[in-house]
Amino acid sequence: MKTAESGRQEGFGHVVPLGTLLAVFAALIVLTGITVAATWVDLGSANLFIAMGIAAVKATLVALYFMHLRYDHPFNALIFVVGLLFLTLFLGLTLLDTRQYQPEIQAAVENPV
Amino acid sequence: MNDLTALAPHGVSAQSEQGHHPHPDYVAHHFDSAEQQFDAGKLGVWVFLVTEILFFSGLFCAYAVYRGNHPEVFVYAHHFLDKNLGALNTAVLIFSSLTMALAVRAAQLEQRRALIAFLLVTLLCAFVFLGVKYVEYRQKWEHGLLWAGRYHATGQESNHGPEAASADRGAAVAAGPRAGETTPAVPPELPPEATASEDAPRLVGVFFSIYFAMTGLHALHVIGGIGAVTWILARAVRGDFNRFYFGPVDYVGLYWHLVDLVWIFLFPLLYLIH
Amino acid sequence: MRRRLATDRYSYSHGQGTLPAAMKREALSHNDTRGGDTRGGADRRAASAAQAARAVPASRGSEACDLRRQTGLFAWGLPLAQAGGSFWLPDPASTTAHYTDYLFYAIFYISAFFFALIVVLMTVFLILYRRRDSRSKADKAPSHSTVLELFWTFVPVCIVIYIFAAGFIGYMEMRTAPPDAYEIRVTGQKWKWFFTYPTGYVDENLHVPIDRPVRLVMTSRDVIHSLFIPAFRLKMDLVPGRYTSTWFHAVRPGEYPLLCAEYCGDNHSSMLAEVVVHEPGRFEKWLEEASNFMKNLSPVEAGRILYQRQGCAQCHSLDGTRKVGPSFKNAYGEPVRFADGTTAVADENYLRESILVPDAKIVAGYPPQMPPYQGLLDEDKIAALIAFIKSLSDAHADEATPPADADEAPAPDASP
Amino acid sequence: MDHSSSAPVDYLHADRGIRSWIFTLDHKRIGVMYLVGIAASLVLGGLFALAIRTHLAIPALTHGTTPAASVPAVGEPAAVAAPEAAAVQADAAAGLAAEGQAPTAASTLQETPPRYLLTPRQYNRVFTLHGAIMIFLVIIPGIPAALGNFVLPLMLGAKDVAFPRLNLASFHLWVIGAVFFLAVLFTGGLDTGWTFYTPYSTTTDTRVVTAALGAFILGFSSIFTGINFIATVHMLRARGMSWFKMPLFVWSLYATAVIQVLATPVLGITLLLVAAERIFGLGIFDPKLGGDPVLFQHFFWFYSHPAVYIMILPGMGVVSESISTFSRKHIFGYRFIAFSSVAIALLGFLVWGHHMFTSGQSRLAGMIFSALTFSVSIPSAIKVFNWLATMYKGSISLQTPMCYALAFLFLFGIGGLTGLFLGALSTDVHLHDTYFVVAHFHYVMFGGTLVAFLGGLHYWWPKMTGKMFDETLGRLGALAIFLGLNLTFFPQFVLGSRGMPRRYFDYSLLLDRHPEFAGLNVLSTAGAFLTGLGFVIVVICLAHSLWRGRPAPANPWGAATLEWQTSSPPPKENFLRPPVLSESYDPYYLDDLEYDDKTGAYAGVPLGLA
Repeated sequence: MKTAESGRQEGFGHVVPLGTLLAVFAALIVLTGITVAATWVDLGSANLFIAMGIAAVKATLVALYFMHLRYDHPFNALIFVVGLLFLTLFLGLTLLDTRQYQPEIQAAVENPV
Repeated sequence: MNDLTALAPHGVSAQSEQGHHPHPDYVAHHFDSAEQQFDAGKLGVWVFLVTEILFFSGLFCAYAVYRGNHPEVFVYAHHFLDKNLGALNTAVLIFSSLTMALAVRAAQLEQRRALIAFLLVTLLCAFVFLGVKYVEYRQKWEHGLLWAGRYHATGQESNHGPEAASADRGAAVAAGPRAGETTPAVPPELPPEATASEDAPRLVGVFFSIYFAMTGLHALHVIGGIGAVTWILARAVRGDFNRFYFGPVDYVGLYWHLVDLVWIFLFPLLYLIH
Repeated sequence: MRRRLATDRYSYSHGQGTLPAAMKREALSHNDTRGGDTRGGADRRAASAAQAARAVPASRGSEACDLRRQTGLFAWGLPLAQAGGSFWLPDPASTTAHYTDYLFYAIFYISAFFFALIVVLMTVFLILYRRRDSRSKADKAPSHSTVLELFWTFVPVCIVIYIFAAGFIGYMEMRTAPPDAYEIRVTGQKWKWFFTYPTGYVDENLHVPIDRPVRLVMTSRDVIHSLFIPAFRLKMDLVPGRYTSTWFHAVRPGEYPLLCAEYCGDNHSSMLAEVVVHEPGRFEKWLEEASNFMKNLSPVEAGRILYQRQGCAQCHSLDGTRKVGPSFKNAYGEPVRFADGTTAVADENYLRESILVPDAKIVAGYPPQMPPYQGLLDEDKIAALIAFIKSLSDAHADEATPPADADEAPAPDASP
Repeated sequence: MDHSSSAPVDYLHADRGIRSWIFTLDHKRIGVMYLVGIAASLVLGGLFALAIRTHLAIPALTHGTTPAASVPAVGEPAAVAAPEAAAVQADAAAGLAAEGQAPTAASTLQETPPRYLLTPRQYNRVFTLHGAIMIFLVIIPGIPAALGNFVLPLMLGAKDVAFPRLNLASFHLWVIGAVFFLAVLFTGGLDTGWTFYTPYSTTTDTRVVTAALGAFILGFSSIFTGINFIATVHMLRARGMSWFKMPLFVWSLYATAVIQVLATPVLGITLLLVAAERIFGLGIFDPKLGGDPVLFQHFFWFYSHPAVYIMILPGMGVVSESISTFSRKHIFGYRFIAFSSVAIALLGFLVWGHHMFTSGQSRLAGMIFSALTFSVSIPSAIKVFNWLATMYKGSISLQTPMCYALAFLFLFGIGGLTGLFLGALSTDVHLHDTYFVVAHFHYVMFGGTLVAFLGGLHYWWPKMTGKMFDETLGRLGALAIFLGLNLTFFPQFVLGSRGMPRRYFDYSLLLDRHPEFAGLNVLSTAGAFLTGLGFVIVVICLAHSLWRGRPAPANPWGAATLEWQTSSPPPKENFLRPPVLSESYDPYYLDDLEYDDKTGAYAGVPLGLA
């Protein structure tokens, strides 16, 4: 490793402490366990929201600690959030429309041409 | 993936360190300082990650549309997916995310051997992940649980193909290792109710289309990740990184975490349907 | 292939108003008798076709067209000279057309005003402040004024809200069919329209009553098409695997073009049909007559109509020329070589099988493009078609008549 | 800027040899290479356009006249056929309606020679490739990649874009994409329209997979440019250049980059799914396998509407620069124009459904999309009014770039306003998929973006090549293109509103009822040739300047933006010393620049530039 010429001047970019990384890892594994366990309990449509909730928590943990969003320039976090926003926009309006015209597809399935 | 920083040697660094050589060779000529170069690269990678998110958004949208409008298909079809392999894969990927994060940390602290070790473990995890995926795909291939055009599940003789035409086409075209359709090899670990319902819903082929599209594209990204990590490993061995220049390790790390992030959502959506 | 009802249909300027009264009556009367009494229909059509065929090429059937034809090398009739409708829009002929026309001209005048404003201001500034010696520099003028900005944000917002509202109200009217609408099913396939009437009768033109709203329930057999009737300001796609619906209520008898507006392949531009709006009370009579053409006509003539209406004409010629499919001329009774090398004599069973499941045997050198008619044609329709094909082969022309006459189909067929 | 004798070598002569171009990392050379590639694609696309227009004039010219060589009715029937059969035959032969007239053998599947220029299959391939080449190869990369790559770092006072190698990769991907399109051209063409609508695109026998992969690769080229510009604008602005001291062209490129990054990936996945549909029978869009074709339209238009803003925003940026510079006046409402660019970029993502009002989209979605569509028209209106306010009390000189800017105002005015007809629900039902739409988007894309591209090209030509072009030739070209454009596309508005659908190979069957279609189509064809002539004049003017143009001064137009504060053409490192801006610097404050008759250039250093 070619260390920088000058002395031990601290490099930039935040070094995530080892403890935090391991803690986050443990949390992720536990959450995976929970989400798998949740499928044995039948709560109807709530299951989807629970699964998505847990996945969202895991995703935020990865993003904040593994991907340094917590320590970096906030603009990077903004980029990430904007990406998710446009994802939901695309899904939302498309879902709205496809759900509206679904009966017309069902009619064609029942008595095809 | 794409090495975002240029390493042309010369150029004037405004906030130059006192060293005799003001502009170290790892800072590109058009950047003023290593930190500016690092921040620019980080910004570029985050923008690239957004394009990846929106690239997968198409498949998430197809998933949402077909699950929203045909929930029974997803409930029926997900029985064919093996939850345990899925969970194992999730754990493998999360672990590889940890080792990647540790690798980035090692690069920042100029611990070269640790960096190389963590990168190797990450690669290993990636190959394990692909191995598990191969097992799953092979299992589906054997039972004909393929995408809509090729769907012809064995073990259920009912006309589960959306239309006779596609089923014939599926049968006629289903080359691949299996002999005829005679062996009703219903996957052993299927819960009883999965085989009980004889008439699979009309769109079950579309579920597998979405399943293969999502997991296939994700697997391609894992392979891409393997390529990138190997490139970083090679440069680490060559000793390119130091505490002022560890950008590439961080960027490949970010890309790898995103691939893990996508799987964190894929796993419950495909495997844990209730 | 340009689909025309029959050779003798008159086509005249789409607006009824333009024709001298005498000519209109004559065109209309002919229009109805043509469809109305099918017994004589075939003969009448044959006669008028002959007359038209011999007619001098330049002169079309209707005098109105001739007048315009003679006016120039080609029809330069710019819309201004075009009677009926306005400069921008063709003659409206449905109850909901006024929504489109009203909003079109509202937006037109708004746009014209703002466009004129922009162009006038631009030219005035250009002339007033052109660079010249006495004016080599710009005058001192503010480079920012929030009031002005708010003004030319607020005004456009109000205008577009009005435009949206008007557009939305009209749209909901156009897309909500009245409950008592007369339902006709429309099926589109590559380059042909099929209109299925409640009696199960299938025609390739849209005949509608004038005294009732008509609801079209539409789907496509292959790719996306789009039913476009400019005179009714109506357009709706036909999507395969799904039903889409739209409605209209015609206000004036006459014939209006029906076009395909969504690109659908080679003959997208000739996928035409006619909307024939009948006089009050005439529609039911027409439908009743047309529905049982099978009963009224001899099998060979019924077969000929089926040949035209079911799309055979698209790909099979009658005079031996090769098209998408083999020609019907001298097809019956002759040996046929298939793509897989085997050969067989084209007998009745082969013809029936080729109609129902065309892909079973493909004639060598022809693309397997024929859509299956399984479930679309019932037994006596197939018999009629086979009789017609037999009549086209010189060697076996005589055999065509006896067997088909035996089983006179009593009830009007119910299947589409 | 001292023009000392030992002025550094400019970027064109800094290195020699083809390798120094193909593997250059210099944003200026990459911009020039893009310009050459885009100009070639524009010529190819333009030739297809002329083929289409020539083809569409023939039905008008030959309908109703006795055709010259009257081909005997094909297969004059022998004994059996009654006139009925002859009529049916004429009908079966497709083409001309009138019996007795020689039936055009222009029917699809027959091999007899077409009476028109093209057979239906050829026509469908020509209009598809015209669309695909013009959109994916010319107008999407157009201003951002050719002019943007060259000018953005200069305007920011930077040495290069943030990721030079990514920039070169973007150009190489553009070349590979172009090769894919050429492969499509030479191996059977594409006949799905540039929109790839399924199930037609999944059932046709033309080269859909090759074209889809070509567009996929061009998508990545566009994404890389987007990433580069965002990072450059954020990280490499000159010292002292705050966000509101950036030129408006940089604002428009930034907004464009945001769209490129957020929208193009969705096109990528859509095209991959179409290719998978054809290769594997994936079934997501194929109704026979349970898929939904309208879902494809949602996927496609989620990219393709923002794509039209990728096209127009940089054009608006060029116009903002030109109008301020040639009116010798500070731009009016700088912040409003800047924010309207970003507003258009974001609102552009909410409106894609207005392409699908009649495609089976539900009424609720139609209502929502129509309402949101009108929100996008407001920022465009703001920009136009601000440009007019800039010209107020200016000192306007009609030099070539200003001619193009004013032509843009006129043509984009018509293009934008006719968008109102298509945004309102009840009028769109009548006008959708007719020539009204064709005229609308040509006015906006051709009259807007391409005219602005030519304006920008002339505006920065001295900076790129170090040569001044001849003013009269330049203005003549602008005038010819302006007149040609109006003559070509205004008649199409009338064609469309009177009911002529788009993508029609032959309208002779409609001529009985709509004789005016003939005259309008011939006018449009005449216009197309006039526009073609205009382009020839532009090429002559610019080529002439390369050889016999007088050397260009650093600041020929007297603008205060940074690219004019370095030599023409600029050195490899762009600036001898990186510019430092003080608080008083304003990119549009032009009063410190005096025109010097002797040198024919503007001398003086803009206020606040050290």
